[in-house]
Amino acid sequence: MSFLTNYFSTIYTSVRSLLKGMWKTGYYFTHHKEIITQNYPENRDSLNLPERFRGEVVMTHNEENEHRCTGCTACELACPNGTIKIVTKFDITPEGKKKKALDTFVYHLELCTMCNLCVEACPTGAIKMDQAFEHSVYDRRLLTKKLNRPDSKLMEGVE
Amino acid sequence: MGAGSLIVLIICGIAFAGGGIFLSQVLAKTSTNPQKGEAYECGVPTRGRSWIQFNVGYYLFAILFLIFDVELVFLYPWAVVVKDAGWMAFAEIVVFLFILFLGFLYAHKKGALKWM
Amino acid sequence: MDVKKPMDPFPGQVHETPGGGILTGTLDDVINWARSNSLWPLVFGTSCCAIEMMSTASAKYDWSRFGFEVARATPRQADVIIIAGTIVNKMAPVLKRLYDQMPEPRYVIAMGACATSGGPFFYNTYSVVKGADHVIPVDVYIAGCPPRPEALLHALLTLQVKVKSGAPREKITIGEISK
Amino acid sequence: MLEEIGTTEQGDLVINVGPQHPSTHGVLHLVITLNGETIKKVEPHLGYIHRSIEKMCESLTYRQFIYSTSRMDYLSAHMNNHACAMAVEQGLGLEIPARARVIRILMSELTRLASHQLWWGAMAMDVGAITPFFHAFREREMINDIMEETCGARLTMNYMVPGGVMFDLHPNFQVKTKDFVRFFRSKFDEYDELVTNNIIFQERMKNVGRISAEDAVSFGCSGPVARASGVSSDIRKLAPYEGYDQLNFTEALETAGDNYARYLVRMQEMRTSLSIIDQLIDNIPEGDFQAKTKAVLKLPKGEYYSRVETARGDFGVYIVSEGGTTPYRIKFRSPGFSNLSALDHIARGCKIGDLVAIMGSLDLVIPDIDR
Amino acid sequence: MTNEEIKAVISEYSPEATFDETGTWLNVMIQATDWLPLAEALRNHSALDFDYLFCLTGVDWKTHLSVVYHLTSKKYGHSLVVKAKLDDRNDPVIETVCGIWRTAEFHEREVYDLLGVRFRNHPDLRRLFLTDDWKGFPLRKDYEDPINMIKL
Amino acid sequence: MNEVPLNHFLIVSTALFFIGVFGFLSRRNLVTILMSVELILNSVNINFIAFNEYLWPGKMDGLYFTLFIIAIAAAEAAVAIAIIIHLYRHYRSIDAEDTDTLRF
Amino acid sequence: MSVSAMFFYGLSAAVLISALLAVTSRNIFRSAIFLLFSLVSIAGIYFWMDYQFIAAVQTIVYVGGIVVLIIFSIFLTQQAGVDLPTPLRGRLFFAALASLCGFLLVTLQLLAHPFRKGAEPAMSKDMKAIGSGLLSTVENGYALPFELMSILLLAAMVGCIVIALKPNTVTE
Amino acid sequence: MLSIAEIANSLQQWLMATFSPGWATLIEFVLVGTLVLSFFAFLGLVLVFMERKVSAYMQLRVGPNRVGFRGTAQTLADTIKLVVKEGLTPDGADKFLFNFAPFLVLITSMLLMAPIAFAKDFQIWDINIGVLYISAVSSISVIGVLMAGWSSNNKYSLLGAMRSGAQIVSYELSAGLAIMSVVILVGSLSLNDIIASQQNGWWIFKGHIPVIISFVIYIIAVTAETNRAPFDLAEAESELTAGFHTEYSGMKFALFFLAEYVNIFIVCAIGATLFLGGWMPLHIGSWEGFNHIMDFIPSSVWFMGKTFFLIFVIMWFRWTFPRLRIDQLLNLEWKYLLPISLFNLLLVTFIALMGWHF
Ligand code: SF4
Ligand code: SF4
Ligand code: SF4
Repeated sequence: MSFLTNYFSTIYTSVRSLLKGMWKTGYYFTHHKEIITQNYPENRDSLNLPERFRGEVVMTHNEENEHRCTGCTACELACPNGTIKIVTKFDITPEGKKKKALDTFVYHLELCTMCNLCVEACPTGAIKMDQAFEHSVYDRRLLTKKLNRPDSKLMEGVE
Repeated sequence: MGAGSLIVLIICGIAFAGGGIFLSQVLAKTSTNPQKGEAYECGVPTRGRSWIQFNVGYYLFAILFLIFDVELVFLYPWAVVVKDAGWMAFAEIVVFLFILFLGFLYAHKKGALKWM
Repeated sequence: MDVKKPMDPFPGQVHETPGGGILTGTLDDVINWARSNSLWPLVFGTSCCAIEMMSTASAKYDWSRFGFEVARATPRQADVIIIAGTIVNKMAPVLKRLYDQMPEPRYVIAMGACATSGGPFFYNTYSVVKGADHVIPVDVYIAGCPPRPEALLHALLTLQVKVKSGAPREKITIGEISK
Repeated sequence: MLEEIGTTEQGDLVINVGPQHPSTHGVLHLVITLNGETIKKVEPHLGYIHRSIEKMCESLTYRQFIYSTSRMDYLSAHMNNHACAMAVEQGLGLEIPARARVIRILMSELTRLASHQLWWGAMAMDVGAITPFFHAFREREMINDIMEETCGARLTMNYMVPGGVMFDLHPNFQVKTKDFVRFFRSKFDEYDELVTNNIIFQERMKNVGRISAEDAVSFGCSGPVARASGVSSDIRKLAPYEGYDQLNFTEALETAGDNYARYLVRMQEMRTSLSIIDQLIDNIPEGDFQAKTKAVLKLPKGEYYSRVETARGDFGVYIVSEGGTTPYRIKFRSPGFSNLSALDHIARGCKIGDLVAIMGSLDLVIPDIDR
Repeated sequence: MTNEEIKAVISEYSPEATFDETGTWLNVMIQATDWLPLAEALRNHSALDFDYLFCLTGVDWKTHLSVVYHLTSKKYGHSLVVKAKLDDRNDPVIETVCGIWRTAEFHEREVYDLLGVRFRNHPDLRRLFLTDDWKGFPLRKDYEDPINMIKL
Repeated sequence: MNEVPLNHFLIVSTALFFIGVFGFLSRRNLVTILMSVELILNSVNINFIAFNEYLWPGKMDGLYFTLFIIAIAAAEAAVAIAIIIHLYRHYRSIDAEDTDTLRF
Repeated sequence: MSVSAMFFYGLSAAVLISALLAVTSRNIFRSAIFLLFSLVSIAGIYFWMDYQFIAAVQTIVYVGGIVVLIIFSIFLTQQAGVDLPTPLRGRLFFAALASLCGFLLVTLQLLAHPFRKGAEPAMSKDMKAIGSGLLSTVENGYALPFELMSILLLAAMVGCIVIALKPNTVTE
Repeated sequence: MLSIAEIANSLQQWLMATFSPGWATLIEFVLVGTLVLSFFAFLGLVLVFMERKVSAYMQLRVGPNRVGFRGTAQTLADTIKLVVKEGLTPDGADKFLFNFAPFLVLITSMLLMAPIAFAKDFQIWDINIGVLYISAVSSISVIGVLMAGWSSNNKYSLLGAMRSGAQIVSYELSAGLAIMSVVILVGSLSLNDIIASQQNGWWIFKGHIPVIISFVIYIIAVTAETNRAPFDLAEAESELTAGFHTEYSGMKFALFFLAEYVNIFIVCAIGATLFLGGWMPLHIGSWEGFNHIMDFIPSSVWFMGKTFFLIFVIMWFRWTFPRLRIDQLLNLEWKYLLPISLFNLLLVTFIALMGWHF
């Protein structure tokens, strides 16, 4: 007899456990307020990413098209995987002296791991992380960027 | 409609599948490369042949199924008339099922229903 | 049909049936519309980016809204490989094989720095493929390590634009985009 | 590759599972020998994601190499970084501020939760239930949001640096974490109803994939895999670091050693992590979040080994320094590697379906194994 | 068991062993040839009972190689680091410990793969991570691979 | 149905019967032999049904016989397959030639 | 010829052709599939003759049961992708000759023999009639064979289990 | 009230009046054919879409919502895509069987449409052995699966096919026994008779607990027979990648996919017919007013409503439960379902003979 009771109690408990699971999914099926989906392309304008989110490295420029990068290559050295290439040139200062200055800040977005080490290393705060994340392109050469804007200059007073 | 509908349905099936496949043959672009025709096995070449003997643990189930299937076939005519035929039919089927159930118990006892 | 720059206008908005719901477009338009809206990805993730790919599938980002959720485990039924993660030299033949075994038309998305260029493992490693496009042709690249789920969605939408345009992979070159 | 014969014996079937397979959680390649549906042998083939991180780290400075470790066990990215930071601090003899310690613990426990949630979903998916996966990700996304606010990334944070953490906590952190803990607690029942108590799930898990305590030790298993066999192996208890010894928590132990025990251990660990967070979240000390360090770090000649308990077990960093700015040799002891080595032992005699469940319950992260 | 006691026991089995106590754990330096008997002793000696090999790795010291074993005892909780020195860089050989700690099988394959240390009597010594036809041992200091490896 | 004479049924069934015989004689593989036997049984069934329909339409004995033959055929097939599998395990072959030393 | 008769000849052709393919195909799996076609076509003939019950039984037992079982046994015992060895030429010849001769002989006999068509009115063959005939214990009832059937099935089941399970206890 | 049956009848009369009988029949056949084909295709689209939406809502998502109006064109896009996708045949495959298998599977599910009563007096063919016909034809589809799995020359396919073979044949037994319990109560195999017998109440209400047990067993068995989760071992994605149709692509895969969903529809339709009264409206004893209101709802709506409810239940299973292992699956059948349904059969007979049902 114990065999039979066993048999039926197994059936009972199994069916119960299964029904409980179905109850749960049934609950979610009928309660649409539990849905947590965000509509990405529509919510693009209202999408608020946390300000610390690291999407890419950018160089800040002010209205006069000036940046703060002195071309010291500290960021290039700090970067673990050679994402940054600083090309320097020699500017003639008003005093007529030659001075090393930034020519091109080459940034390989396709290599960057968003580790923030370059930003930490920069002594002048010339670069920062930006929240842009829509980097999809058809050709990866487009991901190599030049961060300093054309004709931009070093900001006054930044050493 | 009568039995002719079966023919219609069969033709429909052939037309549907054939038409679809034909359409796809016409419209789909194709490409060939040496690896394309090989069997897919998680992205690595298959080892050995795929058509090999295969130790099917299930053939006993298939045998048992066959026997129960025959039993089922005999049950259908019985089921249709049992309501009219009364207790006699009931008794007959009880005997019938009982004998089969013996076999079932035997299979169970012998472990034939266990996985091999 | 001219190829739009992926960013503007945003690719996600073009979603009407061709011809405003009535199938008046040419056959090609219909086909491209169907293809672009039914990109079934192959379940292919090698490392960290695969987790973000899962997040994209998950409820919060839900790529099923675009019809991408039918992730197939076999390349025979998939339309797009999302290379989510690093490709190393040992894996490269496998990837090639998977790509080869896919039926036409097939698309490839390189997700993350690793698949795009080798990323974090570009220098001083002896076993990493420096970009999946050395192995198979890639349609869309996403930068990021890992890219956000939204970024992956963006990439898929970008791919949709491309598929809709009907232009073959070779045609969309750097020159045509910048034009 | 050697052209092997498909059948070793009559009726044996040699079949590849992976490298591209939905249930290998990455690119593990298993060559399994089947007799019917019963597994006779499992032979793992590794290296499909071997990225030579150890070699690479030899040319990275002590600040730089940490980031690459978040790419190994990406589900325990914080803990990996933590171990590396600790090894470097050990070499420098650095004392880190109390606030940084607490932040590190909090972050580690949150990561553990996120990792276990993902495992839970993936585990259920492996045995065929798909819905739990999405439910798990709901909670996981909350953690990701918290992480993102403070660390700036969702998965590979690179938040731990030698001397502390990179940023201070975000002002919202406490509120959000408390919200999350409350929410998650209320969902535990749901987890039980959907998966734990489900009879099919239990049948699939119980008495499958058993590993005895001796074998677990001999195979070097750690983390939940070892603990499910009754082997105490929680580094947080055995060799407490960062002040885990001042916290009040118990190590989750089971004795059955089967899939279900591993499952229960992880479920228990989630509760433990929640209680640890509870204990700390209101008592975050004020102060610096980072100790003062030199711009260029140089470790004195010697060898340093630090261990942490990641979501998968005992993670170790072994640094050999010759006194330069880069490590001379670095070795990451990954928990998954040892756990994987037991797979063949565990899986023999099981069905294919069991193999999938076993792999799910071992919770392998292949890049962590291959490095 | 204190370090002193462990030292005493070890010295019994391999008298040439030298010790180093600067790190967290006791370090034992031995020659590769002495390793197998010592390993057996470490595992089986009732007072030592090092049953848990949690890390096995190798280091290339340019002049020689060494294999490093991190051991701990689940019972007593003490740990030990054993460093076996392999003098011949061209053909480094050491006895396997697969039979003692089963986890060693994979770890030794890894060390073989990356550093080229041959483990004698290993049941299945093949490349683990790299392809079978890979040339060289990448974790050696003199490893060069101009094709795959881009130097920064 | 009445346009088809009974003879045509019988010819079809005869042809089927001898196709079965042909298979039975020419094949050496036990499984194919079994298949041939099934064909033979089926040809008999056709006959039964045809006779029932044409010669004794007022009775159903042909139908019942067919029913029982099918059932017996199934039982026979089940046992035959069991034997074949057993033989295969013994001899690693199911060639009728190899297994004529049938011992059990 | 009416449409209806055409169906019969079409089905008969299908039966014979697929049967012939089944016994001559060298790929054993294909053999099984052709056997399936043949059996289904026979079921079609029954259907056409309005013996629906028998047609259904034929499909259920043969297609759902026997063919599946045969396919299983093929998987189990055969290098299924390998073609069977060609039968010996002589053997083939003799088999063909014997069956052809037999066929001709019987056909000639058949054509010569006059069959008298039964005169009684046709009986309805619906399920009720079949069922009551099967269960009736009076004359012309099939109750006894019906019960015997269960014993036969029991015997077959026991036999199969005994035979098929034997190696488990002896060797392997 | 305009019912489908009337339309069909008047159409037939018109045809008969306008054309000669032969042509009329032919045109009728063509019409039925087109109707069936479009219904078939439409069913596939709707069911796939339904599945995606059901799964989405259970998983806290919204599901497809951007293609067409609220995503309704999503499955259309998928279908067109599949049609224009390359359908390749592996080199090693047995080409004839590989290409034939989808046909077989599709034709079987087509044939199964014949006896289903979609609405009052609207049925392709009222076969008098209806139920038996269903079991007979559906047993052919297993051959299609075995054929597909074997001919692909792929180990996963082979394993999947074997599994599905064992599974389908096993569960056919309990499905048959569950069906039989209703047959016993009705005393006929014809689906029309079965529906007619439920005039004053559905069997699931009239038949006491044994019929409810039969119903549950039927649902479980057909879930297994159609290879649906939690019994989807034949295509267990996390184990065998895609099971028996691993090598199929493009249109051929689409046909399998379609056949799967149509089969679900059919078994649910049968289930609704047997246990829930088919197109019979819900009638409660002597509540005349209530019954009258119920009669007002068209019979096709009743039928579709019941069928889709059952389909929803089967989908509900899929998105809730983990998958069984193959031995557990067979255990469930042979240790639980089969003995219970045998015993249940006797119970039903007993009830029927005692006249205890209503
Ligand atoms: S974020 Fe990291 S990887 Fe990117 S440029 Fe800066 S340092 Fe380099
Ligand atoms: S960005 Fe900063 S660190 Fe880099 S070169 Fe310019 S100033 Fe130096
Ligand atoms: S790009 Fe970054 S996140 Fe993605 S796989 Fe590579 S290392 Fe991992």
